[in-house]
Amino acid sequence: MGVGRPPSEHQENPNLATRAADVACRVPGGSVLVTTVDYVLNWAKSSSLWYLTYGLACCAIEMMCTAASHYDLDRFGLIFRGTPRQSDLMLVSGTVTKKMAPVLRRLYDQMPDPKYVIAMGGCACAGGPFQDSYFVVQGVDEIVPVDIYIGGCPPRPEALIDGIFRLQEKIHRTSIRGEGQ
Amino acid sequence: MIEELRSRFGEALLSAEQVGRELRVSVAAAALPEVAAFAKEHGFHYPADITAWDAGDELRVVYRLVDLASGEHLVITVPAPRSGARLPSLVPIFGGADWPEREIYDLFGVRFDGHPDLRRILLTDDWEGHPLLK
Amino acid sequence: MTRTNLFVDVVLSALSIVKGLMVTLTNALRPRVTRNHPFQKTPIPEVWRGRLVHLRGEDGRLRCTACLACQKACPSHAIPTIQGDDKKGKEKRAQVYVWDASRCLFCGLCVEACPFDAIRLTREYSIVGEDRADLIFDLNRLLGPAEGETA
Amino acid sequence: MTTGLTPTEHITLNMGPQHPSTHGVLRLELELEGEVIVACRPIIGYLHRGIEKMAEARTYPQVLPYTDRLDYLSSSSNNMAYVQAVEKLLGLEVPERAKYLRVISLELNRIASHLVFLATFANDLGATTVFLYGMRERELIMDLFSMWAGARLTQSWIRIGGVGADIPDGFVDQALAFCRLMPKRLDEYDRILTGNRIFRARTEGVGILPPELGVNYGASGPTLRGSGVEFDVRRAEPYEVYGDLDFEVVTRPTCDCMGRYLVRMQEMRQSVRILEQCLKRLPEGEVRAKVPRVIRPPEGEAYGRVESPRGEFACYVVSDGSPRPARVRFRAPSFYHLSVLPRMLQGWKVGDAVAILGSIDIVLGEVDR
Repeated sequence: MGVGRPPSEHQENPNLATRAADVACRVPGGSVLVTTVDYVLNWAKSSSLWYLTYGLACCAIEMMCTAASHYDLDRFGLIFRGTPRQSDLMLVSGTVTKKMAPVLRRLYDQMPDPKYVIAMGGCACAGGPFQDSYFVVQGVDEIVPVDIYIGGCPPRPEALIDGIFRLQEKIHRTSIRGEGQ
Repeated sequence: MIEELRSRFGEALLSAEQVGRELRVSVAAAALPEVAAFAKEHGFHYPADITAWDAGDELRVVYRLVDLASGEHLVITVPAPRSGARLPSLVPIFGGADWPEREIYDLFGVRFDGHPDLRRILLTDDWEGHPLLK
Repeated sequence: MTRTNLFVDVVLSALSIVKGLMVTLTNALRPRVTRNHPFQKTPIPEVWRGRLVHLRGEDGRLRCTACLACQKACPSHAIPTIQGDDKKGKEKRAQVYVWDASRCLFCGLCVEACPFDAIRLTREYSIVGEDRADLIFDLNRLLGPAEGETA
Repeated sequence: MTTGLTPTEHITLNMGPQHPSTHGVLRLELELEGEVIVACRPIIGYLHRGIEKMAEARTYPQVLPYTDRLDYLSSSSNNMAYVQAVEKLLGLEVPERAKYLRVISLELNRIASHLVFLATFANDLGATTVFLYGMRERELIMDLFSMWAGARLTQSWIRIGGVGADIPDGFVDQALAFCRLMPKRLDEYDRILTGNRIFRARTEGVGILPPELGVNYGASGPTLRGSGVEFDVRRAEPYEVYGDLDFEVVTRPTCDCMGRYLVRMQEMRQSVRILEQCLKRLPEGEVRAKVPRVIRPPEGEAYGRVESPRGEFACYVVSDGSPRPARVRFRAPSFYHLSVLPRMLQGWKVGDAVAILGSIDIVLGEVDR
């Protein structure tokens, strides 16, 4: 079973900020500065996750419910976008088929960095109940890197919100010095 | 209606039986357009379902026509070989046959002569094989 | 369109918008419906089909005897592995049991098939992980409370 | 350039497969002359999961949870069509109480589905408020399903031989309270949306589907009834207890988007009426007939038809006498509606495409299967 996950792509190449942070950490007191910058950046990133509604199947309806008045995702600064170019988060909700896979990859590539992916529901996580189907991709992580997996068929809106909270926690763990610092 | 169909199509009518509200007939492929046109003249205007299934030794293409006024069903079964089957298309008679015929082509590989646009519909264009064949 | 018609049209459109806004206003005055999850827990009904748990009998041992009935009933192979111990003479108990939440349809056919009432789908709806492996549950993560204990 | 009006080149506009107003993963290739649609090619299959093939590898009860994932807005109808076909093969008689419970489940799902239609249709046409209202009322139905079936969307609660379990205490009261509330809320929608002149200008006379064309293309449900054809499977071939219930088959003669919209709005009122009757008449008794552990229907074929919120949803099951079906075929109403869509779009502008597509209320899960 393909449990391994490709690394988050936006942190692969050390850019100017990463190098500057490395240098800053070497001077006394510099790590405090880096931590503060990290905190501010992570706070900004996690508090306004505009999501691309990648609604594909049943889970898309639950995603709509979550955005509607009973669960109201706007409370957490999550606003849905119809275009990848304004989104930070791709909420893949539903079954990804072999016909859809290239489209999904293309939209992911169009999203600006930093970008995150939540796989909502069994189908997006691992192909779900369609494991012996000839046309279903066995998990969206075969196409794009996934940050959070939410199981359920479909998950309750509460579970989706829990997943989003987990993603925010994950964002708070990142640093401009690179992942895992 | 069975007698009428018998006298009209004779040999081409392979079998016919009445099951409840369903009149199940089996016809040879060549006679299909005439049978369908005949059915349409007799009130079966609504193509409820067009599908196929793999019976192991042959394919059966099933046309279900419904008379909306009386609620009667006419189920026309057409046997076809499992590979390289060719059937006449019903699109000129029933517009609703368009997509189901494409689907049968896609999933079973049956070609429909006279279909305006016989392409794969569900699977990708470069897909090989026909998945619903056993 | 003549000028009078246009005028009438504009006025009528404006009126219909005002009428709509009245509806919006009455709705704004109603009590709010938003469930304040996660700060306030939404009540989940008892019958909710969420995460699978294994029940234990009065002696604290698993009820599951690895009879494979649930595995055979599962439509989506969400229960890929079940193994019991091979003790002869005594009753057999499950040693290895894997439930894959990412494959599960949450249909409850496994619970219906179980002859020993050993498994249950619970109210726990939130199955979240940072890795695909987090959604695959082994027996340790499937243990429910023993009989008599509270959930 | 002498006339000032040069014939413009046709441009091809690609809409979807990931587009907020295609209601799923439909792709439309629109050929435009200026802003007018000359031709339209719907491209489907982006959600083709091969459920029909997978059904052949599963036993009869195991197919059932997969049927929920077809038309996921009203999973009960899918369950019902499949179960009806299998029960016809088995010659199984279902307890009276189960029949009533099935109808309750079907009608609750119909209202929920029409509310999603209302929400998304209004949202596509610019009325976001109605989206929130529609989803709000739908949540009440979801609560009813959670307390009865333990799932919100994919209930799998109509089972072979009856229903999954009896309704819990308090369900009837809560459902009746919903029945009292719903007509009031429907009046509100009428005030905010149906009477709105902008909404009317965008829907009246738009997207004409002549009745003969609709029948010839196999259209059904509210799409066909919006063209004045009185065809409803609940009336034409009553299943369960629909024959004993008092309800109207709503039709509109206008053939346009408005007609189809009004049919759905009226149908919600009729569904409330059916629900009230069922809840009041609900007989006591068993909810599930005795079904053998291994379901092995005799050789033969059966066709189960139900009126889903989108139209005639049917299931064709062929049995070869083994515990696994030889063929399971789902007849999806949206599939036929999409095939007639190019005819309805011709000559309308791009902006109208959204309205026309919204008015036929497709669900791609059942189109692609």
